[in-house]
Amino acid sequence: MTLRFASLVAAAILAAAPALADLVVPNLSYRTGPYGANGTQYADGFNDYFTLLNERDGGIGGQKVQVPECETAYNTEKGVECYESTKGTGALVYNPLSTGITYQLIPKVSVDKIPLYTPGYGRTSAKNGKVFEWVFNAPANYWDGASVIVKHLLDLNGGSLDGKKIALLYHNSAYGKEPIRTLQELGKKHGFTLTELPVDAAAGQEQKSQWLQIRREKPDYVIMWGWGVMNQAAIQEAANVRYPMDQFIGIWWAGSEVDVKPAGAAANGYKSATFHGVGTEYPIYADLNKFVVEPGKASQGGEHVGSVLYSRGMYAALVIAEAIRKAQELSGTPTVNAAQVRDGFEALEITPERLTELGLPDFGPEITMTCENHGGSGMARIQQWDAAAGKWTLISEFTEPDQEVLQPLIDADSEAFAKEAGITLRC
Amino acid sequence: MLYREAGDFKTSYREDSQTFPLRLDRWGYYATLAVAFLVIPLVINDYWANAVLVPFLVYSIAALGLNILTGYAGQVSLGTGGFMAVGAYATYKLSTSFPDISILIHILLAGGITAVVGMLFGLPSLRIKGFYLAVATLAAQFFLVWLFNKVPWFYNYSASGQITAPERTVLGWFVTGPQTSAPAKYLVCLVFAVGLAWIARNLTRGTVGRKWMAIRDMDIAAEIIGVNPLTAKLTAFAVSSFFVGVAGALFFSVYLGAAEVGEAFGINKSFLILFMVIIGGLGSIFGSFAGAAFLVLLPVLLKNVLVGTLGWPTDLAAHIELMIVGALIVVFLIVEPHGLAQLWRLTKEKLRLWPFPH
Amino acid sequence: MEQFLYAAEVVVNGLMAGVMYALVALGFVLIYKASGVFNYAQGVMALFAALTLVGLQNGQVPFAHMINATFGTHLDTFGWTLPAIVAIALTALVMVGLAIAIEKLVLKHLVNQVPIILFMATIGLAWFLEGLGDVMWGADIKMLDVGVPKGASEALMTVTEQWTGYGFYIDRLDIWAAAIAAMLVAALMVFSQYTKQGRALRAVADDHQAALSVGISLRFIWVLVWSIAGFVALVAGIMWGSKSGVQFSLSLIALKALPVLMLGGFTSIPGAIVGGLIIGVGEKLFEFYVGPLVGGATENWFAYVLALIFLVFRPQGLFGEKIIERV
Amino acid sequence: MTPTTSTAPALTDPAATDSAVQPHVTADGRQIGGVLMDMRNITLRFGGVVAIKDISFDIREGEIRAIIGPNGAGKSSMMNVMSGFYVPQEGEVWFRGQRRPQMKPYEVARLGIARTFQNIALFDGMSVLDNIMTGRLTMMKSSLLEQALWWGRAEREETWHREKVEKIIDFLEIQNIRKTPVGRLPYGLKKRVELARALAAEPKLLMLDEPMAGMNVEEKEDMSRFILDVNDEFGTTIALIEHDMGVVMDLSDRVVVMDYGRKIGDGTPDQIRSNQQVIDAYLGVAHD
Repeated sequence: MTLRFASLVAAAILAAAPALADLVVPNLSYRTGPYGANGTQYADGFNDYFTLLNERDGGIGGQKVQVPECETAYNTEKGVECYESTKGTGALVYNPLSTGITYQLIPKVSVDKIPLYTPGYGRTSAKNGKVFEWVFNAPANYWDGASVIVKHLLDLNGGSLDGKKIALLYHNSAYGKEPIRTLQELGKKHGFTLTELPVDAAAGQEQKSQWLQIRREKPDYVIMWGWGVMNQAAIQEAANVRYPMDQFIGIWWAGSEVDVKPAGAAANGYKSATFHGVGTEYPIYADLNKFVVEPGKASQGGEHVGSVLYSRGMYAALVIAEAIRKAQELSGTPTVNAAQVRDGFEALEITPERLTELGLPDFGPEITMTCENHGGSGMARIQQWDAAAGKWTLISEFTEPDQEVLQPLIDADSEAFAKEAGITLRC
Repeated sequence: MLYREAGDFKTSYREDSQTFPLRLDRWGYYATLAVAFLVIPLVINDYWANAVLVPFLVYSIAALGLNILTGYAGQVSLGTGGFMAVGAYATYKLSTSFPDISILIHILLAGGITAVVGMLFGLPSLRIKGFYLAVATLAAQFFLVWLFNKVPWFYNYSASGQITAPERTVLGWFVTGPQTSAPAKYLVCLVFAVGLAWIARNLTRGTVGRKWMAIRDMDIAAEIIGVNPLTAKLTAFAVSSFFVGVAGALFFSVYLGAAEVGEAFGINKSFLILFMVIIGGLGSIFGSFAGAAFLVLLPVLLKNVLVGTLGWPTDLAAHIELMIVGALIVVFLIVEPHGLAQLWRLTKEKLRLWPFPH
Repeated sequence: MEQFLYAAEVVVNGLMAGVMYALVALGFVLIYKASGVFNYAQGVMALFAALTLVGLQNGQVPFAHMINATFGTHLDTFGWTLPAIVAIALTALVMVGLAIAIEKLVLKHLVNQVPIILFMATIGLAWFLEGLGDVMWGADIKMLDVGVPKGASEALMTVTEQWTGYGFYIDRLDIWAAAIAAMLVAALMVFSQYTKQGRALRAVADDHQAALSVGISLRFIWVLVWSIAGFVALVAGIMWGSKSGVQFSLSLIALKALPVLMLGGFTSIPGAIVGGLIIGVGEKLFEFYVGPLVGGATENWFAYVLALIFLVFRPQGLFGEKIIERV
Repeated sequence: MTPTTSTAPALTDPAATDSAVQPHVTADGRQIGGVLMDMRNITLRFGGVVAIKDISFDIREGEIRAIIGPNGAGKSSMMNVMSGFYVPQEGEVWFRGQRRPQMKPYEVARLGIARTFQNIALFDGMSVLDNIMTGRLTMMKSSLLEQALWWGRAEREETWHREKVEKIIDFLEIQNIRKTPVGRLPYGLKKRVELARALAAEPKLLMLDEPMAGMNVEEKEDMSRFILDVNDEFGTTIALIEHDMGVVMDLSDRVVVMDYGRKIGDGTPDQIRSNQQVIDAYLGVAHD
């Protein structure tokens, strides 16, 4: 009996593998758990873009794309399980939408030789292609985000932040701690002081102490590095203590509709960084409606189409699709493998013209990746919440981050990793 | 009569107190070990190692540790996640500070460090009992996680606070780091799991095990017949934490390879391992393994059935999976509160009578 | 003076946070007192209640996602919305139904089990309810609005500004929570003092055996007490849900209630309240004054350490009597 | 009576030579020696309630000493004082010629005092054998490491003590339930296992708290026989609390009678039978 059970277990576990398709891009998503509300929208956008390519163009280069979805619940162990269960199916690239899982996968993908694409999250110093051969994080990373936010503040203050007080309200985790060093460096350069206010990840909804502190110290600006319930609670508390919303700026993970809506009208004026456009006013949505939403093929009914996180998922899919296209071009075969997709990423160029062609004019910054640079230009822009209209408006153009400050930090961090892991530099 | 004890006579007390008094059990045990050591390493692949067997073995060690504390010594702890973090961070610090010393020694040392920390947090158990103690151990859980998150020394001042296991070899084979092969990962964990299970068995059948169980069953009476509750409880905390620390070390260095304290060693880990112990059977070594197997395999199994076979959306499947696991736990507790180990024992008793039920 | 005012503001806000913790702890105490079950699912019950409330209010179709996935339909809402009060009443009924189901399906079969088994069963229950809530109502973040005001209290700020020159900040939601918690406790007192069921409840809490021998039905008591705890969960769910939306994290408030229970004792209602206040003030003061020195985010563990230190010196808790051990 | 000012615990007992009962041999040939335990002016209070008031008595080596009295007389409290579980507010406990300083119960056990309990205090989750083996815990010397590796002393010790325990198992005729979990045993057998556990400690003084409570006549007879045999074969000194006057009078050499926390009688069974205060107390209780 035990044997029969064991074989049943074995059979069921092996049943996980989907039929071998030509192009497989697994979607390690999370629709449950503490960040499920955020993960769902992103996963929908990711799925829908590939559905659009399949339905409209018959895939990429004539090859259909399969997007097997695997639920990670933002949990590293489940992430590993998802990775292991999908990597044997010919997976071409991974995008786990979790900094924790990314750290987990970075060593694994370099051995398994599968590229990892982490736009706007993950390990910032992976931008250095000399060290991180298999990881790509264009168009922007956390430090770019921090720098662009500071640049925006500089713009508002006539180019000087001297003597200003800035508070950083952050998710007390690897993700939240990422910008601290950069902001400290920028503080040295521009003369602002930085107050760090961590918020515990497990109890994100209780931020009374932090906001009493903000109320007392009256920082000129509050920058937020939050995710999940922490964002809603912070914006709510900011409204409660009457912190001026337009002096409150989040990173792109703290700038979606779900973050601001619970606070209602009080959230009006809240800003966040972003590295892509938002809303359904792009030409692509005509196709998306025609080929995906109306035929009922949209992921989970298409209720999030056009939202910030949906757009971001779609954008990630777009970059991946372009990388695959590039790989097909380079290798001369439509059935590319993971290593060829890596080459595609490294030679990837997404010009404004190309974006317009794809139906998303001015949606994202220009991306050019090279052997050394896996992170693109790092350009990002600022958006602001209009509570009355219930939508985000872009209030700045794509801005270049302060590479003068960032590049040494990236070099230092990645080289330290290279030394620790015994990696010889490429390029 | 496939399973019997008749005719299996013991002629010395030494033989009588061995681990598997019945010949049939002994054979089954040796056969299992032979398969585990000789057959599985030849057929194992990355998926089976990383998604099933390595987590199973690591969780088994943690469950063994918690079972010593909760099942044998009767002290309920919800600090397991925090103690695993101690093991993980100790290994990280040791292996990056002394790269020339074998990682296996670091893992054992990490267990030792965890034992000391465990004893420290075990001190309140002398005054606080029952659920109050369980809740008190949460202080350890939250404090330790906070500490590892907050003090940069623990993560070598890296920008994000993530720790990544350096590559280390044993006898020329990679055992940590990305180059590690599936059989190597599996075998390292297996050696630790079997070795620690053997130690757990030795401890629980002898003097200190009796002290623990005496404290568990009736602490006042135990004290009056000569058990020093301080040393008994603290040795339980120390030994338990040693196991949990080793589990944390393996969890980080061999299984995941990178970890972030709040995510990998949060409160959910503590609950998960307590579940393993209770579903497997309190006070049973076999039960620790059974409970770990159950809770590692069940979600994977359910996910594959619901998503892979039935084709449900992943989120729905994940929710239903949660419901099924929750419901199964309740059903288990109703049907057999003493866990899988007891179920196994009852099955054997039935087999012993089979095919003559009377 | 200014420093003192800041401190006073932190203390007042700590008290308010404490009320919110006490609200969750109260549910634990009720169940533990009457049935000896340490109900870990209390936090998830609050989440479940809040989800149900929002779902009913907005006329959501329960299990819509599952039905759609299975039958390819496109169900979403019934197209009506309910007034808050009706939705609250209906949710309370659902919680009673839940209590009956829990008694019938779980507790009945676990009579006479050791406490830890019952505790584990409630964790299983918590997982089940968490999954059920999501399957029934969807996992997205929901806004809960039953008319509880939020935001800083203007009046208070002006008044304190006039008196002290420093405008105190208190969230109106917190004031409401305190008032509602007070009413809830008062209602529970009245119920347990002046109704037959309430007296039966107290009898069981005092002495299980004796109560049974005079013919009080334990099963009835269990349904009753779980219903009341369900109602308390609903109130806690409304208050916490109004604060930051209804979503998964709501279930984590159970973790905030545990140190309160340690401090106040598992069986004492005044203990839960006073314990909640002490924890609220303690952790806010600590985070405010010591937090910045040690890197902040101390609230999570400080409450536990505070409770732990307290218990080491006073194992019987705040209101317990000294324990005499017997053999 | 004022409590004696504390003297160095190592002094020899001045009372040892002064007693009506000199070392002697009883009619049935047992050896009664000097004073083993001497309770002097013990007073124990719980809050305001006085459980024991100024009681003194002694126990001699080799004898069977009973403490009797109606319910609530303070017998069990007295036994708890003797075993170190309660610390009296006043008075001294002398053991083997030395004043016993304030000790933890487990330290008292190591002096050679073992006991059974009125409401059986066995370890329900363990087998009969393991329960009895716990009686020998104080004699186990192997280190944690030796035990972990089941090597060296650990294994030798286990076998050696197992042999000792098997003798007790034989003596109390419980061979057939050796491996049974204690929780499954009937009441009478549990009492016997508890006795076995106490005996396994090879105590100098064995204290039995109502060893025959709740037993039927047959079981009582068995238990009486075991008590006498223990005393006879191992020469163990026995102090027992009993409710049932009849049994006590047959078993014991000397009897202390307590009522409402006071000592109202002390002497041989014959002396007690004719003690008017004792008769009143018992009759009073009978009419209660």
